[in-house]
Amino acid sequence: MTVGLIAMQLFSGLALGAILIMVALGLSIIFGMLGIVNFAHGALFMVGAYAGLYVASLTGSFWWGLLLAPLLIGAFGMLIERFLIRPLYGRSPDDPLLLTFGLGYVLVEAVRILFGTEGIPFSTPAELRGVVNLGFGVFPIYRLFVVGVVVAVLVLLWVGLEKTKFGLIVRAGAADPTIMRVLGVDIDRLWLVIFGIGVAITALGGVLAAPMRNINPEMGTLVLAEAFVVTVIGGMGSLGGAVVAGLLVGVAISMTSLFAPEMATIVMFALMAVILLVRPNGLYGRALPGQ
Amino acid sequence: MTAPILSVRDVGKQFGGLVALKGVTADFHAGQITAIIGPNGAGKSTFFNILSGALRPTTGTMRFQGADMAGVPQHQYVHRGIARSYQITNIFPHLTAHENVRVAAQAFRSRFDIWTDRARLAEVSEKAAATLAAVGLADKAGTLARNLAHGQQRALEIAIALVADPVLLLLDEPTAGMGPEETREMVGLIEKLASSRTILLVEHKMKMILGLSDRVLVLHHGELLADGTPAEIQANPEVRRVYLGQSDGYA
Amino acid sequence: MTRKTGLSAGRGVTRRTALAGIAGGIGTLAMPWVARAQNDTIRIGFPTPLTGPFAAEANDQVRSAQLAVKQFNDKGGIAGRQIELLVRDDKLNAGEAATRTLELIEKDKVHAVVGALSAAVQLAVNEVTRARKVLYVSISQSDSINEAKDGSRYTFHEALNPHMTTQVVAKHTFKQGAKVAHLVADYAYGHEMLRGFKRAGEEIGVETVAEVLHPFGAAEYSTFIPTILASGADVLCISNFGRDQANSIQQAVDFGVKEQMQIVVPVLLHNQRIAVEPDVFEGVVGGANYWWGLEESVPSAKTFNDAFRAMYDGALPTDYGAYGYTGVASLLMAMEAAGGTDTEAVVDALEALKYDIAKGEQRYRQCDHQSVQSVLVLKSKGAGDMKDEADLFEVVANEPASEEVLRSCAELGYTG
Amino acid sequence: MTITKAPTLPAAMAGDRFAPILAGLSRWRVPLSLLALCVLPWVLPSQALAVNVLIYGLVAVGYNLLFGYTGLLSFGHATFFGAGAYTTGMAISHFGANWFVAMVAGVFIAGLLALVMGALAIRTRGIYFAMVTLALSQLVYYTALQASSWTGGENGLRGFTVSQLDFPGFSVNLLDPVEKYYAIMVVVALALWFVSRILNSPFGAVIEAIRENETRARACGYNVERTKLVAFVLSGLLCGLAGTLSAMHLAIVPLDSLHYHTSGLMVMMTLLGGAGTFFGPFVGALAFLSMEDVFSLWTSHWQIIVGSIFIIFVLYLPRGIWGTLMALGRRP
Repeated sequence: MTVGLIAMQLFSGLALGAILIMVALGLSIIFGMLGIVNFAHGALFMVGAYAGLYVASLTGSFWWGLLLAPLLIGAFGMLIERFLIRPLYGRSPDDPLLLTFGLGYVLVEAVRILFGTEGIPFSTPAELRGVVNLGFGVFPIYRLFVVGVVVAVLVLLWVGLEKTKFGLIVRAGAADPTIMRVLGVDIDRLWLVIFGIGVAITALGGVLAAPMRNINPEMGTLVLAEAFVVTVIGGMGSLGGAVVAGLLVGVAISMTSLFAPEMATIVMFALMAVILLVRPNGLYGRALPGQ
Repeated sequence: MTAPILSVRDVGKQFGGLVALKGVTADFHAGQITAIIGPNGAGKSTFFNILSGALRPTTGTMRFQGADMAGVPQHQYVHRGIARSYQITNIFPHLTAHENVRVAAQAFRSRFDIWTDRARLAEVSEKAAATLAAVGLADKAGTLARNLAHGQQRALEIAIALVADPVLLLLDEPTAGMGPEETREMVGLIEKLASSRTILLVEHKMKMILGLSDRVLVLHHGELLADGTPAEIQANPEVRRVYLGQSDGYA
Repeated sequence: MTRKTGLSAGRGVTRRTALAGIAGGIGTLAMPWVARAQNDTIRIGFPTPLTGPFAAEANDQVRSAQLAVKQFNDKGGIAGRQIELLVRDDKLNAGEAATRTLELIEKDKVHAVVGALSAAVQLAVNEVTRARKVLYVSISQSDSINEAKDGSRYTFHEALNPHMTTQVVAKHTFKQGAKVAHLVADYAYGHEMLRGFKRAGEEIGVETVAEVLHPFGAAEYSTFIPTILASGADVLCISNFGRDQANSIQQAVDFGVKEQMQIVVPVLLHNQRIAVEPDVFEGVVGGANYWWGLEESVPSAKTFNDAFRAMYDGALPTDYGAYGYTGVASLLMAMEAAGGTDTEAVVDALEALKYDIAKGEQRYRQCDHQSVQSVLVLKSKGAGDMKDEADLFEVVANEPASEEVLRSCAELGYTG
Repeated sequence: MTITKAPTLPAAMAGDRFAPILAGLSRWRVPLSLLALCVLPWVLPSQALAVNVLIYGLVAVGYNLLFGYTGLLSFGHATFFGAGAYTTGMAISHFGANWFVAMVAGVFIAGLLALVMGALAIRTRGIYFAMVTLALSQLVYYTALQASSWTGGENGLRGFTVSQLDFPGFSVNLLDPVEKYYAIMVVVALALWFVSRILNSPFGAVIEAIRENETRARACGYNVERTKLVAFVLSGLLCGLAGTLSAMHLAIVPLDSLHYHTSGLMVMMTLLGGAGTFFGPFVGALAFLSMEDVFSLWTSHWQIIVGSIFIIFVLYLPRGIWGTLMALGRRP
């Protein structure tokens, strides 16, 4: 148990945290802004990975896949919102949760029909292969790249939400849609775009994770659990919360892996249970309406 | 003068930095109708929530029928004899009007009995039917609460509180959103109720309050501005300046 | 060879796999397996996980099993009775498998059951069959099914078990005094493989320097790899199954583990190898029950491959697919010897059976009905030295069938 | 999250053409469901499926007591189903207990777990309540995975096959599918009658009031937290009972019975059938399991059909199969 190993473990924990943030971001945006619990989040993550694979195989370049797949699946997400989610606004908050539960089934099976049931290779792009020596240990370049993309997406989101007019409308729309409707803002179109952005980010997560975890129709199920744990610990609807929670869970998993590696997944759920019992709305979550 | 059934000493409430209510002291005697008035944000609802146990006061004490209410859980208040209706209609939408009132009445008869058929609690059901009739909803017993008209829902709101046969009945803007005809009916009902119990109500309709209540409390910025008979309140210059506006007001 | 992006190098354009996927998918869509049970046909129940992560292996097993049935039907069946395979989807779920097996026994009145692809599922099927004295031939890896508390007169195990696989693989990869690290999936099957490797390691005299248990079905291994790299091991044994194997090896390679230590797996899974790029598995050594490359040295492998190619237009059987063939074929041979479907007679015939139908001499051991069979040790080829897309592995060794690699009957709880 | 779902309580509706039928339905709901159960094994493709419908129907009805009637969406009820099954199995295989004692122990342990999980979870509300129950139930799942010497870990629990139930004067052969079906049906029928009593009891009125409007229920003098906890434990006991029956039926306890996949299954069945109705969950279990059984024979891609049907129901028939039928019956 050298200091180098602990430092390495902490670093890989933070890197894992970045991946967990990426995985949870789409879910947190859609719930935070629209109050919708998206149980098809894992399936959309997987569909994103397949889209990245398909575009990369057509264009022959990983980078086109990374760029186009999120846009394609984001548009697909808008279709989902327009035809499946919009009729549910105003109804019981369970309905979107249950619809997306069924949607998850459909998406996974559709991919099985189109791409077959066994895993398909999607290798790390040549430029990002290999490891870099951090002094206290080696770390894959590709994972550093992923951390970089996550940071970029977070900065983009922060600037977009906090600094632009559109961001102001989005945040106000999330806070009180009725007043925004009165002020003449086309709420339906706004929610369409938000849902699209959430799904696009989820798909981006899929494309980024593909080289690390091989692509298969079932890769979404574990991601759904990870995303919920991070989103709930952070506090539903708080993007800042999701970032802190992602890093917290990442480090917790990596430190547990030093002493009791088999407990790595159990610690995720234990952390969520403890935090929810101490702070019933997560770290930064605002109270639910009617609380 | 008999001992007050409700006495409030230096009651105050703070939400973080915001002081919603400060230093309210008053005694309330049996059989009296007391109105609580004041501009929006004066602390009326906060005071009402404290009296009905929905909020814990930050400072001060509240004694009801001689007992200190500190630490009493909210669901015990109605069993001690304090019932309230709500400003925003707060009923059981998908239950029938009769069931709305019956379930409130049942709280005094049994709460954790998972065996006997509730239809067998005949007197609870009859009491609910009687209370529904008292508020004029006898013919609507079988209708789902959410299908009732606004005025009928307000009446149901009061029936749910009334069926508990409270000693102290707190009515939060009972005539909110009602037309003149319905308001007159509601005032008649309140007068009938007052014969056997103490009533506190929050209202904005001045003519109704001055005609109906024996006593008026005026709250302003969370403080008790005035406490007296309707006549004294109308004459009080401080109240006129703050609440009834400069010149005309109600002569 | 200029390396285009990893995607298309060495695998042909991936579009082809996508189109193949579509064709394959629509094929399964249109081919229902519903076969109402006629009265005199010999019915064999075949629970297998058509949905879920092992759907590919399940499909391979169904195709091989149907080959065995076709071969016997073409010969006029058994005692004039045609044979029928009743395939049911057990969704890789033990509860589902038990229900499907109950249906097969109670409604379809099957004469025997073959199948199941995970330890938990086969033990569930076994619990239902042995209580009702129905013959069951299990065709996937598990040690528990050999033990007395789970075994029964009507239970046969045609697959390799973790113990025999790890003994043979260790024999060809561990060197005396080598430092060995273990990355193990934390569930029954993982522990069985670890126990096998450590027992073999003691006999050969290696030093275990790290033992990392990872959660079953984990997708992230980055937090486990630093400990392994820090252990300075020469050999890393990765004992897990299915997608865990592909994910853990992929991420180990990302961290440059292969430069420092030889990666060894108890079972080199065909479908996991083709789920990643060739360079990921390059140099990894592992055990296997079957590899089509055996046809150069084993005549029965050649006949099996040719029959498979003929029936499935040039396709080749995979490791788990072969189990489907050897499991069903050995059962049918026993039925033929017993001249019918009387369970007691068929059990006796199976116990006495000597068969060589795909990979050399095989027979069922008396006490725990484990099929004593050869164990292959394979090494995964790099993209460079693959003759064509199917040329995945080279044969390092083909350990002949013998009981030494099996746990003794006494140790398994069979007395006398 | 308090669900302001339109419960289609079969309470008598004044002035509707079908009112007498609905009134009859509600008063005679238990004998009617008993009749339906008797016919089930001969209507469905196989007795094994029929027994599963019984067991999952009971699980859904037990779960609906909390979800449809009290308005609490829990994602951790697999814990009680699994605990009931595991305790029964372990009592027989490790302690050699007789089957009746083992089943009683199973229901008791499930109730105990429900008391602990309920006490912790009821401090939260809405989606957080669902997440706390999910997290706590996953902890139980991983504990069972680790304690493999007791639970058989990933291989599931085996070795407690009960082939015969002995009663004074007669005995039931569990290996015979028909005898097994009717033995389990008797237990399920008793449980249905018990649930019907609860829903008709004063307590039944209180939990519905809490579903409708928690704050007003508290103002009416009900201890909301304690009532929710009692409902949570009752629902846990019923799911535990279903778990013990599942152990007797399959003679194995798969680890999957504790996984949130099973919790999700309960939610789906209850909503497909119609939350907040008495028959709904049972109809949901019947529909879901039959669809799964039949479709999986046609194609290995049956999940796309089940998923699509579920989406259609949520969009156009939110009251579920039975709820919609009830609503049609009411509208003149």
